Amino acid sequence: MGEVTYIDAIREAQHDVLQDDERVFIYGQDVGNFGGAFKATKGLKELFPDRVLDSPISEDAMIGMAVGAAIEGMRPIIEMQFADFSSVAFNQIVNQAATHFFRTGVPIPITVRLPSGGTPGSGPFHSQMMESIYAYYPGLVIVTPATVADAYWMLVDSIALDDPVLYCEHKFLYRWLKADSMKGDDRLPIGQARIVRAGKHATVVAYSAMVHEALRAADSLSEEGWEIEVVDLRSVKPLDTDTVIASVARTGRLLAVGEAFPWGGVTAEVVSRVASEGFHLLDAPPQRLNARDTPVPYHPNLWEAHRPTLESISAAIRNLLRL
Amino acid sequence: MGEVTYIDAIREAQHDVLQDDERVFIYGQDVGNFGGAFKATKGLKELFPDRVLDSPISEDAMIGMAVGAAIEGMRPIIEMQFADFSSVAFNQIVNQAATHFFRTGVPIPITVRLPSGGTPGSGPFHSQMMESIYAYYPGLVIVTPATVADAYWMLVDSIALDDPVLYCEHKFLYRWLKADSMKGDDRLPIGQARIVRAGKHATVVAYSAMVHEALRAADSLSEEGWEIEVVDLRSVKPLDTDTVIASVARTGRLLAVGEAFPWGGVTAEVVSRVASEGFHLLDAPPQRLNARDTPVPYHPNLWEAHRPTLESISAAIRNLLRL
Amino acid sequence: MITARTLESKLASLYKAGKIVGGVYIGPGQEAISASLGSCLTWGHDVFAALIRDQGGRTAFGEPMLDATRSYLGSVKGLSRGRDGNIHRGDPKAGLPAMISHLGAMISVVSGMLLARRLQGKLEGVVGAASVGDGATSTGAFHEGLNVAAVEKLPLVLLLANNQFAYSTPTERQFACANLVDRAIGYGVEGHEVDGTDLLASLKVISEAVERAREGGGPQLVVANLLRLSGHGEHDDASYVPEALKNSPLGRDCMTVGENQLLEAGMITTDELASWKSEAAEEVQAAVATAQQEPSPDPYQDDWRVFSSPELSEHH
Amino acid sequence: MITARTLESKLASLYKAGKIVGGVYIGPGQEAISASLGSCLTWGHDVFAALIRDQGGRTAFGEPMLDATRSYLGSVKGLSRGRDGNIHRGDPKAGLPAMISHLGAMISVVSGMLLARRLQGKLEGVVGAASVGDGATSTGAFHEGLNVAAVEKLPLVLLLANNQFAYSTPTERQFACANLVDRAIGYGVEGHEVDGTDLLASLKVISEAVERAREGGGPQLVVANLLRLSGHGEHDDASYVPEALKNSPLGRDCMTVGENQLLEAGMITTDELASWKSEAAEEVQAAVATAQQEPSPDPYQDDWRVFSSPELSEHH
Ligand SMILES: Cc1ncc(C[n+]2csc(CCOP(=O)(O)OP(=O)(O)O)c2C)c(N)n1
Ligand SMILES: Cc1ncc(C[n+]2csc(CCOP(=O)(O)OP(=O)(O)O)c2C)c(N)n1
Ligand SMILES: [Mg+2]
Ligand SMILES: [Mg+2]
Repeated sequence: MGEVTYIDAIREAQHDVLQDDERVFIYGQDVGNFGGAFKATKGLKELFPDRVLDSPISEDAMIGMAVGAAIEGMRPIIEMQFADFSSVAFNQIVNQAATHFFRTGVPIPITVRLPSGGTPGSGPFHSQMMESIYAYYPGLVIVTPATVADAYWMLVDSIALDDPVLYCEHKFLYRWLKADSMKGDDRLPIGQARIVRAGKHATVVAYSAMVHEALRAADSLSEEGWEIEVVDLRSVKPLDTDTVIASVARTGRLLAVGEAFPWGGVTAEVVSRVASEGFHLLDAPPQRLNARDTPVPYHPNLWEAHRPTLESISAAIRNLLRL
Repeated sequence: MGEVTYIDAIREAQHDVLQDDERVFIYGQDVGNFGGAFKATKGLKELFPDRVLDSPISEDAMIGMAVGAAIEGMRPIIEMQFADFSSVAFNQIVNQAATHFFRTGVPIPITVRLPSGGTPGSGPFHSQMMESIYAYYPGLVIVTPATVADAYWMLVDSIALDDPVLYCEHKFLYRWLKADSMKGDDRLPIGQARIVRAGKHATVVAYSAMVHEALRAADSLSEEGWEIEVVDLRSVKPLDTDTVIASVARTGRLLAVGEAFPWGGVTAEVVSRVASEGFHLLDAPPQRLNARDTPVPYHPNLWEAHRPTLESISAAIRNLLRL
Repeated sequence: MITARTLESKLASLYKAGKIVGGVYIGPGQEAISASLGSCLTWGHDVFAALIRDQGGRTAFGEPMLDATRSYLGSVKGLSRGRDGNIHRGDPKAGLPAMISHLGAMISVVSGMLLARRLQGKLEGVVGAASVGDGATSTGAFHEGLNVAAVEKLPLVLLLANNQFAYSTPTERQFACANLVDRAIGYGVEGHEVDGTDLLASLKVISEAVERAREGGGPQLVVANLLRLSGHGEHDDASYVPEALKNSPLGRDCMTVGENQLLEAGMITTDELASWKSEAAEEVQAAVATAQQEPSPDPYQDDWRVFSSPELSEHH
Repeated sequence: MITARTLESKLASLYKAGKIVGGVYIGPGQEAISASLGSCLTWGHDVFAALIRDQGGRTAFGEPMLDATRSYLGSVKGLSRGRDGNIHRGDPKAGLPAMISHLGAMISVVSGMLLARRLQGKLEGVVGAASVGDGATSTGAFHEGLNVAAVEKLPLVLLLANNQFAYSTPTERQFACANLVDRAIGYGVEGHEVDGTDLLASLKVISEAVERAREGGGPQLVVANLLRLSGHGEHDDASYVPEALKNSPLGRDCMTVGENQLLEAGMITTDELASWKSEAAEEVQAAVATAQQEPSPDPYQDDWRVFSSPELSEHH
């Protein structure tokens, strides 16, 4: 692995878009000279002083402002300090931004960056995955990049899109995930899933940080001769059912893995689409693996037992192969 | 049908619980002398002047207050004027109330009444179904009564429960649904589904107002000789998978119907549980029917085409029977 | 404001006759303040987030009357093609954002529109106005929206109609301060108070506030005291409003007060007034008739598109 | 406050040594106001929603020190058994609610606790206190929570530490009013202002506010001016804080100021002070040692129960 990190890509994408498009600006807590809680906007205020603005701790107003600015033709990027805090902007996201085009015909090109997901010692309010909550509401695009190049291109593409996007960036990947190049060589449009590992015995559908856990599980099973196909959804809305079903057609078996709470959400949507539309392709009952149905615990011992890991994914795949 | 309405049952349950339990109080906008926007608290302020309190238009604080009062041993009922407005209380519901017992061991016995669902001419912000949004979060009980007696008993039981409950009452049923008696003769605990019509050719799982549309569809199909089993989930969290799977074991076919947006949510959870746990019982791909993936439209012409109805459910069942 | 009163009376009787799709929310008693505000703003140049009782302001701002009747009567030619209705209509690109129901939520939207103009170098001489009621002041969105506007020193005029009730809830269950205008200092914005039943006073105070915002004075909070002279909506008989309040100065009808003021000051004659009223009646009649003849939305014709980008549509 | 400072210094060095589970957020510079508030409240009788920089207040209120060290060091014996950590710990039944991270959200919880006491006839002589920072004042939850308390005239004391920064954000990007205490009038609550670096002044103003609330004066807003003398958390070097501010009167360390005040007034001797400090050091050492010896949470032992009612558990 190289030296370009996932968060470098997020910073760079914002830099490049600010550079290329005068309509873009960034609004969020501590995004200015401080460069953001995770340094995703580091140095941008110096380069674009008028277009990188510190906001008060007012998430509801931050989204309202973004919608207003978008009506006037701007393309705001809103940084939530943590995805979890978007809960106080929920109304403006799902009722104001998401419905606007349908109600008025005027599109709302805003990108809300949600630092998502668990890291050890972060606890119930700094670890949440919120993609499923927002995907429920009509009118929102939900992207969940899992690679450095996707982090770059999907942010660029999100900002270019005329519709509101929730860009779910995984905090665990920020500095842990590295690549040789920022832009990779496999740019795909939003809405298209990627087969990140080919296989023939089972399909594991994952997204965000779970893609890497799934890949590790597939690696470890390959030592036993199992060839596991891994699909990275990349965006959970739109959800690329075609790629998933094509994969299941090859493998006959499906495990959907998510780091999120187990009721509803991405894995339920994936499994139920495959069950409805690809039923006859299935050689075994489709399975799901999610985090536990409790708040995300603080202590690393509990945290590791809360979300799917290499071990639990491997066990779930083994079980699926036996079904 | 008799003369006791669904909303009578909601009012009466609150009356009886206020009478029996000094720890109960009601807090909400216009719930006092006015008796609530839908008259669900009519006359209660006169009877219990200290325990029926008008709140400011502060949904976030309303839930925060309820949590605080619950910590001190009270059992508050919060009336949201419309379910849709709970979006501004989202944080207090999912992060404060839902997590409290897990974090502290102190239970939060609050009941939040959510006047839910569509009626003609109500539009995008007075028609939402929010059960799936809340069911995603750990720690919340979500009930969706579909009958007069369930409206009564499930409200009584919700208030008696030591955990936070979102009581999703359907506005369309308020005055449309009538029964001979308030309390019926088939009281079931929260968490248990009910088979409201027995059949053998297919199972339709529904909840809330859709139970009645499903029953009408089953009636109309019975004229063609089809015997359709209809399951009323009654609560969507906990979700009674056992009853659903037992029904599918009898019929071999499943259609899950919801009035909610189509991504994720109750129908995805139902279909994916049945696909995972009851795969070999299925004789055909399990199907879903939801509202459209747009905001709920205002005009009755559009509204009727947005949610499932007798016609679209019947068509979906016919399709399922052919699969 | 005559037009607004005439239109709304017509809508109310259409509602009683069962001719309206959905509810009807009207603003009798608030025409003076609303129209004063609307008349200070220029369509296509300024911004006005009209709320529930702003027919006066909408008309004065320049909203075509057909937009109103189409919305209430369910014409597919309405601004939202039947997807939303009544007071939720808007024409955002003309400076009239389409409100969502959640109270307080439009304030930050207006602020965002103003911020955009600043970033685009087009803020000079522009004002953004938003209406709220006494009840809406209790929302977190009100607070965040006004505070953010103050921090950015945006030309926002917040017209707060203290009409004594939020639905059935009287002000003493809504806030505990002596006077809502006392909130201004806490946000660092300029505060104004006016008797909202008094047309000339309203016009004076509101136009001054708009001027102050226009010339760079930052956000202006205008508190207008009056009484809602209707139910919350036409389904509500407002029997909870005490007689004493109706008979107090707050309960005066700004229309009557205004007419008398203009007549006494010799600014209009009785004849002119009468002809304005009959013109308004004709205009309303025509707009209602047009909207009534137009087709309703057809679910098979509607494209049901929720995304602007066509490539995002799924087929599931 | 000596204990708090000693404990927090220890926690900060444990953090640097990598011995802490999660982050460390400390309150140097805020011990005077926090401890003043805590010392006016009675454990098991009053309510105190401590926030991010309230070790001083927690200790003075009566929170056992082991609760703190267990929380930071990840002992399973901590109040939340490792399910949450650091400043999120609480003992709600003793009057110390467990905070969620979302700023402003605890104010209405405290109000609800007080409302319950009123309904139970047990409010007499009770006070509920909540801490917030300058940044938290921009949240909708702050506004709704304070307003509701004012409407209910609850005995809430809101201690607002204006420590000049919210993380890196200076106050001019947070609010536009001249003085946050000017917000009091807009809520109809009593406002107080104090130099938070001055121990004796803090004790006086805060205890008066608590008294006013206790005797039925309704909500009290106390604004304390001071400077955060640490980073936002121990991961933050706070290099954005200007030197001039550090050297201004706001930048004084309340501990030094307080010690001098007490010494000068002859209320303590240097010897007493020294022995307090060494007692505190011993107590901290013992609490750290105990917590460090205790087991960490074990996922196989934890019951993972999210519902209090056992019948609600599903097995999926
Ligand atoms: C957040 C939110 N909660 C509740 C409602 C329901 N509601 C609509 S109008 C209204 C009363 C508004 O009162 P006020 O702001 O004083 O305006 P007025 O009707 O008096 O003009 C209420 C409670 C809402 N629209 N939004
Ligand atoms: C609603 C919300 N948004 C963002 C955050 C992230 N956050 C945690 S503390 C903090 C700064 C708080 O500043 P202030 O209220 O002044 O308290 P201080 O840290 O200065 O004591 C921020 C932005 C949060 N906790 N809650
Ligand atoms: Mg009002
Ligand atoms: Mg601060």
